[in-house]
Amino acid sequence: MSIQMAASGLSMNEPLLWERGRSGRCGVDFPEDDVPDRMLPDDVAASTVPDIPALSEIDVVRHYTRLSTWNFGVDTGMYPLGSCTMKYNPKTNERQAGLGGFANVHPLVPESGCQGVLRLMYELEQDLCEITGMDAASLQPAAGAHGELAGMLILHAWLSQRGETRHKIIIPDTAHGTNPASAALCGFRPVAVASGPSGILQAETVRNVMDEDTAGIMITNPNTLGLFEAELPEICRIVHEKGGLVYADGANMNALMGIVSMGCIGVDVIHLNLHKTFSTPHGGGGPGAGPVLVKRFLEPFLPVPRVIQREEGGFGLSDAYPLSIGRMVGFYGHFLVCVRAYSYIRSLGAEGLRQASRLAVLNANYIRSTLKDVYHLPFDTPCLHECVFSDRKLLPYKVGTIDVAKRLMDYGFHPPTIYFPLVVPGSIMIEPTETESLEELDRFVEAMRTIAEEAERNPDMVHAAPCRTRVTRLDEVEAARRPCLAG
Amino acid sequence: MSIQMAASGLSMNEPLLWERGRSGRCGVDFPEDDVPDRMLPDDVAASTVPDIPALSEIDVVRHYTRLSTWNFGVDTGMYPLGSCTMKYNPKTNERQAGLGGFANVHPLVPESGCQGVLRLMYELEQDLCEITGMDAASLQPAAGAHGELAGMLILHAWLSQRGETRHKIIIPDTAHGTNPASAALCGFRPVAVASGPSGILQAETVRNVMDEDTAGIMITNPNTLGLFEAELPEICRIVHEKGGLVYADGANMNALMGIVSMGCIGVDVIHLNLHKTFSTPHGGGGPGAGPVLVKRFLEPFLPVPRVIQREEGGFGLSDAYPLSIGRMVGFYGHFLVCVRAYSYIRSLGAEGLRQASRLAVLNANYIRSTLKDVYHLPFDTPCLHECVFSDRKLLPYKVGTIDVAKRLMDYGFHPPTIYFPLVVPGSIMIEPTETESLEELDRFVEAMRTIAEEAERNPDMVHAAPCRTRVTRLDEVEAARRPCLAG
Amino acid sequence: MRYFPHTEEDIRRMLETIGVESLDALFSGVPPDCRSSGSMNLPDPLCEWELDRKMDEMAGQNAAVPNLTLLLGAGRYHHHIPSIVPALANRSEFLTAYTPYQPEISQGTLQAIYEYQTLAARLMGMDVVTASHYDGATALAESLLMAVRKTGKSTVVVSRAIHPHFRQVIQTYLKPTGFVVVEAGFTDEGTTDLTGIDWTDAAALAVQSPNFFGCVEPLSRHADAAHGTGALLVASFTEALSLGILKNPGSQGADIVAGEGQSFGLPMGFGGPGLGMLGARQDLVRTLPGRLIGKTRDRNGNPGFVLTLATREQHIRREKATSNICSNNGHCALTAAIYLATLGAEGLVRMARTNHNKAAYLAEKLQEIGMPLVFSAPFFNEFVVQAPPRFEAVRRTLMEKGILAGLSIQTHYPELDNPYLFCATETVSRAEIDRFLAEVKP
Amino acid sequence: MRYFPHTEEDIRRMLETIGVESLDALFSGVPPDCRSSGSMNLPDPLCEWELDRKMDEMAGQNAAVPNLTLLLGAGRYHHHIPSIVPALANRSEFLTAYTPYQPEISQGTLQAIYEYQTLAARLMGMDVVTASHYDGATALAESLLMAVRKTGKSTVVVSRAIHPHFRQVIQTYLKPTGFVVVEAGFTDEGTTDLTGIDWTDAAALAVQSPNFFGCVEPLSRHADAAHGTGALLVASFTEALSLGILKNPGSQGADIVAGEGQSFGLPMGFGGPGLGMLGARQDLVRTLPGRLIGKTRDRNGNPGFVLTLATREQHIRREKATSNICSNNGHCALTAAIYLATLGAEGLVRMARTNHNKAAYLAEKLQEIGMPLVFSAPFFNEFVVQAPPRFEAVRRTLMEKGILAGLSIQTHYPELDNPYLFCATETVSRAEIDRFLAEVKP
Ligand SMILES: Cc1ncc(COP(=O)(O)O)c(C=O)c1O
Ligand SMILES: Cc1ncc(COP(=O)(O)O)c(C=O)c1O
Repeated sequence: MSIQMAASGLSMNEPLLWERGRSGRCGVDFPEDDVPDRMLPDDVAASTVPDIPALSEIDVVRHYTRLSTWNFGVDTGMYPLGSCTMKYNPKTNERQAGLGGFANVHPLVPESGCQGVLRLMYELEQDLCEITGMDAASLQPAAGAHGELAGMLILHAWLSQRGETRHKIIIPDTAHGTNPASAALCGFRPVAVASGPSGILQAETVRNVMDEDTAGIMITNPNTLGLFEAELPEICRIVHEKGGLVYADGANMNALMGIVSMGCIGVDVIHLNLHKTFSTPHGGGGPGAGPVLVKRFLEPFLPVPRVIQREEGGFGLSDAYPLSIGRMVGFYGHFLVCVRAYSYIRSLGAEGLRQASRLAVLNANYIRSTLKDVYHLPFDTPCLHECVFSDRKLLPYKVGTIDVAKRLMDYGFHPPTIYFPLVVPGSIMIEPTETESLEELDRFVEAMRTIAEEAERNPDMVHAAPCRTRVTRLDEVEAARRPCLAG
Repeated sequence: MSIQMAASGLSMNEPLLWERGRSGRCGVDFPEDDVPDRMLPDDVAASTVPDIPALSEIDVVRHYTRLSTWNFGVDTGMYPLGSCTMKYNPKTNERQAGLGGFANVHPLVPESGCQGVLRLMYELEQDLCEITGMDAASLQPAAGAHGELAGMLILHAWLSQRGETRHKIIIPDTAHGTNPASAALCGFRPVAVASGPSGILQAETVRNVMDEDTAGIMITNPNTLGLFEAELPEICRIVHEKGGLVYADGANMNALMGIVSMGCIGVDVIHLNLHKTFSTPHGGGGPGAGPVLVKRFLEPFLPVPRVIQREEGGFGLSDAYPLSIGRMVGFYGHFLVCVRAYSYIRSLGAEGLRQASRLAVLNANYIRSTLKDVYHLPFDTPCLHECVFSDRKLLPYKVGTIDVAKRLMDYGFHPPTIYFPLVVPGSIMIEPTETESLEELDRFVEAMRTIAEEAERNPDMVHAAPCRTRVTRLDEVEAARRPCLAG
Repeated sequence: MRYFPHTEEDIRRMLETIGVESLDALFSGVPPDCRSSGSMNLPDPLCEWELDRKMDEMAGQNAAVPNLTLLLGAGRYHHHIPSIVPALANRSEFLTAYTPYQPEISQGTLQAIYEYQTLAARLMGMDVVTASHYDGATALAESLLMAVRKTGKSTVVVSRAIHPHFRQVIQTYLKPTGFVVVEAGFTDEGTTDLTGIDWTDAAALAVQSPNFFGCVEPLSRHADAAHGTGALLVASFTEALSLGILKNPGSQGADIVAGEGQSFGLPMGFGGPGLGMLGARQDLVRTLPGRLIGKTRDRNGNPGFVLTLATREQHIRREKATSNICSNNGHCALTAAIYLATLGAEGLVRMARTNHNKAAYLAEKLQEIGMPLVFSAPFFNEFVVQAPPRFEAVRRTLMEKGILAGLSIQTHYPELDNPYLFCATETVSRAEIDRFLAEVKP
Repeated sequence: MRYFPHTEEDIRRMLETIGVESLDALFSGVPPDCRSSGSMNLPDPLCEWELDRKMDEMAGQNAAVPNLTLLLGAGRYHHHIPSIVPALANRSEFLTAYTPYQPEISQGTLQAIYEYQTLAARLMGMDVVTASHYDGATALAESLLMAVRKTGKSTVVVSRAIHPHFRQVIQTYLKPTGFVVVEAGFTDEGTTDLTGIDWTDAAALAVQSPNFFGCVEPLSRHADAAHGTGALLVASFTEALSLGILKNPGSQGADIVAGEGQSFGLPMGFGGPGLGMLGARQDLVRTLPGRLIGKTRDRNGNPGFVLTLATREQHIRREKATSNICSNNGHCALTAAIYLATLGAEGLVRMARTNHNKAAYLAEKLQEIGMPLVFSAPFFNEFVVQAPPRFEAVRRTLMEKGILAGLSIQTHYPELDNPYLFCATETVSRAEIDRFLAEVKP
């Protein structure tokens, strides 16, 4: 076996913040007061000082520097978390988002004072329309799930405007949990439908459930098995015929840029995850951005305010959309995330984005091809941006997906997404993205093959993993049983 | 023993850069050519492509991110490297030095285009004069040793101008190696003198060697034992009487800001280390900055060009100093390092700088007091910014300074300076600086005490240290015997 | 393209391994009628220095602090961000990680967010705070849904003194499911007026303090009123810094607190991303939307942290989840924690007090030149004055002089007389305020 | 003060442990007559946001790219710095470490600098390159001292086509010890003229290529001339990027190469810090000044890196050391390595060629409008033209239009007729060049 385990090295200890604090310290200095002191009345002023630990500047720096070293990011190594598109987050995007002329603009500055901001938003909307084949967009939704909610609200508003109330929505069993949850927020009852034997949804299945009480379908394309929903055009026809709309979860758009125009194949509403496809960093849990895009006939329903081009030139914000679903966030969405996505799109151009998709698919298929002899591949067809294995072949040795995941850490890799999608028991969902090199893929494949061997020959070693990390497996059951959520 | 060892955690492997490279990759994109291609003639153009590894952007990012995690910096933990003043390097300094209006200024821009730069340099010179009690300064020297060289050149030029040639210079045995080396570059032969029984140089000793062939004395104050050269005023008188000059190595100025005015006690020339006293980061080996400061009568000898205030207002650069030692660097010194030092001085002000010195001395004495029962303290007097122990008490167990140093790493500390100053065999030179907290000092003391116990009870464990780091002790002898200096 | 590591040779070898002819052949699963015909119509790609130039130019078209003197808040506040805050938050191990699903290699994020939850809970006087929400407005909207779920009632009483945008978001969230929003007016003091409110079926009363007018609400009284009818009190805020010196909402009886944390170290960024801070009393934990991080131990008994109580969440419960939220604003929560750690208790109090003093100074001086305060309740760093008719014209000219002062809130509150909402923070000096005053003095 | 972690209580406890009464009492070793009387006269301290404002203001008083179109080099070059370069170099583990005296916890710096040494050696055609020197000028001066030490001779021949500042630094270093500097002139082609040179006791011939005029020197010929007399050839450069397409100095016979590496990812920074790149043939290793990093193994046989050959250095050899240098410009070397890794072979060649093309275009166009090239030798990205008398006046007005073009080198070379040194790099677009040309066209 040529694959080398990661090394173990010095890892600094670090207590909880409040164990470090010491009254009398402060990490900020103040100028001399230049205005008189004015006390707040006793009935509103706190009588005690808030219980926030006091640290000097260097304490804060060391605390967070040390914590950071306990983390693994894309910059650390390959992060093939399926459905998350953990591609490289370009540093130049950070530079652009950090420009004072973007970061330090107040959202209520008069239009004349934010023309650059508005232009960027306007152009980004246009770009995203071009990439998806949709007609109009809003950058307001704050994440993917929020984009879904916006989409569902649009469906709801469109139905209302037609005087209709529908109660159901079709959602395939491969869908991300956010899909049914978003639908439910709008009062739609999800109707789960099973994908067919080849992992995609069959038009027939939809035909059987689509009716006049169904608002439409929420479908992820490519789906979470990494497969293209090849019957989508037909599905769209079926749904449309019954007066429903087609919502596409576009979180996996990284497979299809410049390859498939979602608008052309019948999708009415779609959201994108800028923090996946468009390279903005995930930040250990967000902020992302989940723009929602629609066909022309749904444009009146988009969230307000909208960015508009003024006839007299320049850009503006407008609330004048009476059919709008309303406002989704306090201001206009995660603008600074949008700056990063814009920076990414401008850096790649049309050909670059298309190539990103092609290489993402190449990488996923390479992994599929090189691992399928040792890991069970439930759907052995060419995949798009990700491939889904299962732990079936390891079960005889009592080694499961969780063990494979933990053992990968010892080899210096972030584990794939595990136990999702739910349709594959013990699924191992690998999305390498286009920014991984062949050598890195080969090392990953080698690690996966080694683990499969270890599972057979020395399962205890795999059960004991990870052994290189500063903590071993954590007791999640105990954490949930007796929640300790604050110190 | 309450002290906990550092943990061991995942440490990514990373090959040499050229083992990562793969022809066809490139981490930079180019625009379309907008001018015609013009070939260079064959006799000057290389016929082959340079042998530089080719990487994509993410490869470069991972390579250096991973390497960085193999390092220990002040942000990682306490770094009590004696004589190096490894205090906290404020992040705000980095912000200021990164401003486009400083970083992106060409050095040959006309005066009207660099007034901010020149003002900063001028004010910094003034500040440093105020801090040292000197009259004039040059920011040109690129590091401490370079400041020493500038100082020696000034001595040389001053003597020459008086028509004198002197061949010797007095240098105490506690001096940093750069002192004799700098003197030698100017043709001065160092005359080593021993410090007295209490660790400081006695005036008597100087009186005995100072003569008309001696250019003066180079003296570090506080010296490298962390002691104030209390007889310096008398020494200055002796040297001056014999027509010599007094050069002070001010690298340890962190002990004395606002406490002692070097100018007032008779020093003629001094250099400062901005990368020590004034908090600029050391960067794993520089760049630093070593401004040289002089009394008024030596001002004509300072390096050119000098920053001057123009009579008509504004600032300029002037070469009009015929007695100058000339130019020390390509342009005007490490300007961006000067920006950081300026930012530091402006943040602290007079009282802040004085407090920095007082707390630095407090910290060093705290360590001295709390360790002297277990480590041999050759000079048991109150110290200034640092204290020097030796391994004498450990030698019976065959444990030496090097072992203590390596074992400290396992406890999460950077080792102190070892085997310097040379006058103390097996010296352990600890300079905590003012930015370490009492808790951190206590932990360090605890680690040192633990190691002393380990030395007695389990010396093999100490000899085997470090055990937490990703590499163990490296073979320096082999490295020097068969040098491999390029891959 | 510098982001792609694939050499021609790599691609050839990989295709061979996979057993297809070309990159295009990889898309055999995409039916021909689904393929795009032409190529996308996007501007040509820019190399990095062209991009820098373009972005510099676009950024240069906006009026931004510090070139602008800002006397305006209304949901986004210009506070100084200590340089260590972004420097630490942007360490790539934090920035380029995903949600910490794999705790063994995510302890950095996990401990940091656990600490955030703790600090935020202390500040808000809550037992539990989530790992973050998108922003204050969505946090507030979701907390009303929480109240509805918890109480089984379907009306919410919402103060008109809540930020108008927040109220709009509440509408967006509540409308499709038919929950009723009853609006409560405000008194002459500038705080929520509950007289005459119909509390039938009321799940919650939502107020903001300091409210949109900058006035501090009498939360205890509101709590009594709400609790008396079986409704929960949901307290919101847009200016988190006020938590540094005001009595915390929990101590005054709030059941849920949902506000905006942008003031804690986040740039204004044209309004986003911000930080939705959402906390609740212990008994509401299992109805909270979004992620929670909890403390536990590893196999060796060492302490560590994990995402927990996932059974509330969409990836387990799907349509029965407490919310659809998945990615939140975790990095903003990390940033807020770093900010709070930097200030510490003393710094936070001093910072808050400085804000109040600057605003009080501005208010006094405006009063002197004929712009009286509209409301009499105590305020933190924002307040409403009645401006003379000619003020709008002056205000416009001030923009050219680099001053953005006050916001007309007339359209939102037609019953007031030319009302302007002002704000002053620690970053504005007395000299700047005086310069502004000199410009507007009649 | 936020940098001091000491509380009052801490100080009290520590003083007690030490056994002194007060902080001042710690200075008992300082005789009273050495104590400062008053306090230092320095401006009042600024809090961070005041400091930001002050520094913004001072920075704003300078003409900086990209607001300035720069057609000027002469030792500092405006090249694009990829955003990853500072982002990586400024990782605090790199930035806040000292010189890697303790290799077990400094492998990051050590491997990175070892890689720098390797890449630099390959580019310069040398066997060994030091871990860095202060800048090109001091590296050159020290390399002449090396030659003197190695050969035992005491004269150096220095080309007048070397950057005037570099020559001044050579003077500074060589004057006190009485080594003689003989200057060599230049030919009509613009390269060093060795005719008539007195080689008696010559330790080295120093030339720069591309030289100060931008012209590429015939290094092979110079090597033959020097070697023929027993002198070493020392080749310098100020524009490191030229190494991307020119024959490397080592392959042409240079014994020592000493130049400036600022072009490799370092900002111009008003001239510093830069990067002194200093390399030599294998047999000169032990006379090299400064730090060297070498490969070795740890006790488990794993590869690792250490500072090595320290017996050349001041901390071991003191006055007999090969130099007094201690701290060097290590972080700049790290930066250069990251820059080179980012470009790679192909990027470096393309970058160099783009520079040459831009400069060639500028030269051709200047020629067309009556500013002929002064020299005929091939140039890289700089060249000298003869300007009409009125040019200086035009050039001044251009500064107001945001263009800094050309440098008069008349004072350094009085024998030339109104000579201006121009430069163009990849960052300047044809449109910008054309705008400049339109301004100066007669
Ligand atoms: C397919 C799919 N849809 C939706 C989402 C939700 O996106 P977000 O986490 O940004 O809300 C995800 C995220 O994991 C996803 O993978
Ligand atoms: C006392 C003393 N003098 C001089 C120096 C040399 O300074 P630099 O390394 O900046 O050349 C040092 C550095 O270690 C020092 O400690």
